[in-house]
Amino acid sequence: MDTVTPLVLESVHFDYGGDAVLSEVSLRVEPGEGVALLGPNGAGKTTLTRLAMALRHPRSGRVVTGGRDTGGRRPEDLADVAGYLFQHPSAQLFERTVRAEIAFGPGRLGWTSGEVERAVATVLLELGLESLAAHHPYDLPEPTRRLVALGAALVSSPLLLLLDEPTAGLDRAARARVAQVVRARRAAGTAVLAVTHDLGFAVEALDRAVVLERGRVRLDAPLLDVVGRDPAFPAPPLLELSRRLGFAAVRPAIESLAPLLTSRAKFGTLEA
Amino acid sequence: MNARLLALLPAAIAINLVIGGLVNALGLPLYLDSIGTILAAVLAGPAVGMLAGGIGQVLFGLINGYQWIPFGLVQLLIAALAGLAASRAGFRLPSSSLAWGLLTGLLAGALSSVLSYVLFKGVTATGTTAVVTLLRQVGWSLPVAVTASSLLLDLVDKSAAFLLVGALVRALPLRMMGRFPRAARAVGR
Amino acid sequence: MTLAPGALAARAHPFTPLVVTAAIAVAALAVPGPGPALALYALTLVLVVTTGTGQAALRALVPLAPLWFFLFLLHGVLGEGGRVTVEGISLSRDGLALATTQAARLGAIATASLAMYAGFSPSRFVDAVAEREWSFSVAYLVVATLLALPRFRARAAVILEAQRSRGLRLRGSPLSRIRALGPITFPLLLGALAEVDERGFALETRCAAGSARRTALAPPLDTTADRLVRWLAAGAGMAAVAWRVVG
Amino acid sequence: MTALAFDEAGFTYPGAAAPALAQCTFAAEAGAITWLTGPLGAGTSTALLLAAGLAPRHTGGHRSGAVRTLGVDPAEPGAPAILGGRVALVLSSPAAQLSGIAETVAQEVAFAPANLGWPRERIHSAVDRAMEALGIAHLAARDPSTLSGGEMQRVVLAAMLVLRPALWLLDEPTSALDSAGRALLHDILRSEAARGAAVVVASEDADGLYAVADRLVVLSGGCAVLDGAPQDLLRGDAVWDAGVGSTTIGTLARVAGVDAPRPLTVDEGVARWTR
Repeated sequence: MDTVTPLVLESVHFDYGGDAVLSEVSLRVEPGEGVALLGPNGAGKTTLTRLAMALRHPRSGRVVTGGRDTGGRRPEDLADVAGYLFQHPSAQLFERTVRAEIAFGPGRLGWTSGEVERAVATVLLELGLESLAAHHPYDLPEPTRRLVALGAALVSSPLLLLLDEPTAGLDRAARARVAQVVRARRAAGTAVLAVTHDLGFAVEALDRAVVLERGRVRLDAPLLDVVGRDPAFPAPPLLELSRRLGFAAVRPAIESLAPLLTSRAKFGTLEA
Repeated sequence: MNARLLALLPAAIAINLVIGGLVNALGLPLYLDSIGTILAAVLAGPAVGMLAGGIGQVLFGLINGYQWIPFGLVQLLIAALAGLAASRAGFRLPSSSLAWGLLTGLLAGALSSVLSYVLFKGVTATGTTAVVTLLRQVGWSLPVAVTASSLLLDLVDKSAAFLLVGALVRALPLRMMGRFPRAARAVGR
Repeated sequence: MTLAPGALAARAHPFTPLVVTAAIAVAALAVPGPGPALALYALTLVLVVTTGTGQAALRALVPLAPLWFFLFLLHGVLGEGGRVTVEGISLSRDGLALATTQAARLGAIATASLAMYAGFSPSRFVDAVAEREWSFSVAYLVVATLLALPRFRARAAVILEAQRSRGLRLRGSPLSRIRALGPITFPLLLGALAEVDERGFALETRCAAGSARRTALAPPLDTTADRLVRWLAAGAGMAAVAWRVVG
Repeated sequence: MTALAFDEAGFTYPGAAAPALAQCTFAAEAGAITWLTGPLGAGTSTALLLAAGLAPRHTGGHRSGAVRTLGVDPAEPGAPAILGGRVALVLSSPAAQLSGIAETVAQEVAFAPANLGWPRERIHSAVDRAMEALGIAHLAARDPSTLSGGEMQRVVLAAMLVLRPALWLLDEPTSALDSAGRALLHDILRSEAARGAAVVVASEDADGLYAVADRLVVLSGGCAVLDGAPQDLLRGDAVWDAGVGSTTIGTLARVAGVDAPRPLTVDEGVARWTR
């Protein structure tokens, strides 16, 4: 089980019947890795995640998700190994309560009701949605509703999480929550591949950058070598601050920077 | 017409025209092409439902040929019955939704069989016509075959549509329920 | 809705194809017997080719093919009355005539309406309505729905993808398929309703429901030829009805 | 001049147990950018809908207290005719705000002026100017529904700017915009305020707005609890007590135990922590 690579793409080509959308794309994502898929609009980022979920199939090359070649497989055949967060939660929300909405996926996978219940309870706790479990998703504010959709992608504990703009339209609290959950899931071995324009979220939650441009991988490097170094990806405030203060090796997140700043302040006081 | 209706109606009509393709993925003998009409009638009254059904049929004709325009009458009938059902809390329970769906299917089927026989000589949508052909082959007369197949398919289709709308409206989020006071009455609240 | 810019159908005033199509539909219902019906279908084909919407004639075959097939089967093969034998198949003589008449009628109507759709320009239609100071609401509903269709189709496709990604199987037992109806239809319905508020707010802010007269941004030219064609078409339609009533 | 005034205004949505807004008093001046914020569900969106008259006219529900928008009560039956074209409303999801009948971006921007019956020549020149201002002139012939979220939001802004409204009401207008789009929006809001329009923007984007807004009004539990200069308020503790928070650096400073007044920007942070 621990030897399965969550996602492998081998010289993948794809088009929607016109110009090439992806050409010669090869990529491996290992367990626990967090990959930010970056690049301009129309570079093929979302298409790549769709291939990984078997929503589309490559013209040539191979896509292997959770150890299963997507050739001849349908998305429902991968639902137990991969979770997909669509850009708009309205694509999937239909149940009358948050709890039922999150429980829908595992129910399709043949889990026992006890297993479903436990998994749902874990996700509700993780996302801070316990007190809202009985609400209708559409009665919640938009950012919270997006968290519900994320919960539905997380609940089956997939080997691979595919997230399409997971922080779009989120408020700051929800964004911090998503970053925290992504980190926790990665620590437990889940691989995460996120299409995102939100570099602040990316540097908080992920650590590898794959930059697509016109369907090709332009760059595959540690995220912190790209953000703030490549002019296309300006440093978000926390990263800029930590670099200017000389904390190059620290994750640019509030909870990791704050203790350092506190001790520096104390140290400063002692010295004075 | 107020801005709210200008926002609601295109959505209801588009649902009528698009939902068939969605349901088709399940391979069930359903069209549900009146679900937007029913929803509009439940949320905003029978007149709005009729507008949705009528304009929807005109646009369906524009895209698929105007031979189907006369079936707009069936849409108007469905809107009227859905509106009536809503005003009598007909969507309160699955069983009551089903009862109104069966009644609507019966009347809609009767009306379409008349249209189908008089205007189309019994040849209309592929599914219905296949049943007609089958019944003719076993010796039923054309008018009887047309009536029987229209009734059969409309009973199934309208029951499913009413059941689905009932389930949807009973589970409507509080916020939307507040925006559409008629919906609350339709489910007996 | 792809049309050569120079095509007659693209230059005509938006109301002209509307009247012509209506006239063809009325005439099609009125014409008696296979001969006149086939003649009307032929006339319609000539019309769509000369106005640059000939492709519609081909596209109309998609809805027409099953109709024609069943007409032949139901009336030609299974019809009653005197019989003829063609290539070893026994066919009903009256049934064949009836099937041909009906097939040609449907052919004319379907071809004419699809040709009108091919030439339909939403913005020119809105401008034409605005210029006559007719109801903007009705024009709005027609055009807004037509333009919303691709968006709704795309949304329906994404819903299927999203639910299948969660493990929903579309091809199981009949019972499981019936159970799948909610998960695939409710997101479309709820999503559409959730948008109504915001769309309504935006439309009111942008004065769509106001009482002021709307300005036609680029009013379509209504030429003498357009008017002449409309009167001729209306006349021909009425003549066909009169022929049916009198003859 | 006061463009928008809430006086003990309250609002309860139909069927809701608790009011969304309760005895809320604040005002927005012409020529200034008023930034409205609050924790999730504090009633900022509701306040904008009340100001536009859309609540209760569209939503149903019950309003109490007084609201004056450009000198009239927006809930009056005659208000839409008076306020039509003078109040701009921009919401967060651009796709839902498109007219639905425009085949090109130029038609989209011309939608409201055409509805108001402006003469054609005036419409065309105003549309060109608005598209220019938003940097979307090159998209004029594109189908608006095929644009990216950021481009679409610029179209929506142009479609309001074209009216030269006296009052702007914006609800989380930046959530579909990238950083360049945000900067452009802030420029537009500044120049609109300079022209004399009142701008009210509900947003939780403190990093973007602290330097742009003239005034910050914080709503909490449905009523205005703080009202002052954003630079002052965001450095202190009161915004935290109200459940709002500060800029990213301001938040970091608070978590790191820095006492008020706290740094708000990277530069201020570097200065504070490199002593």
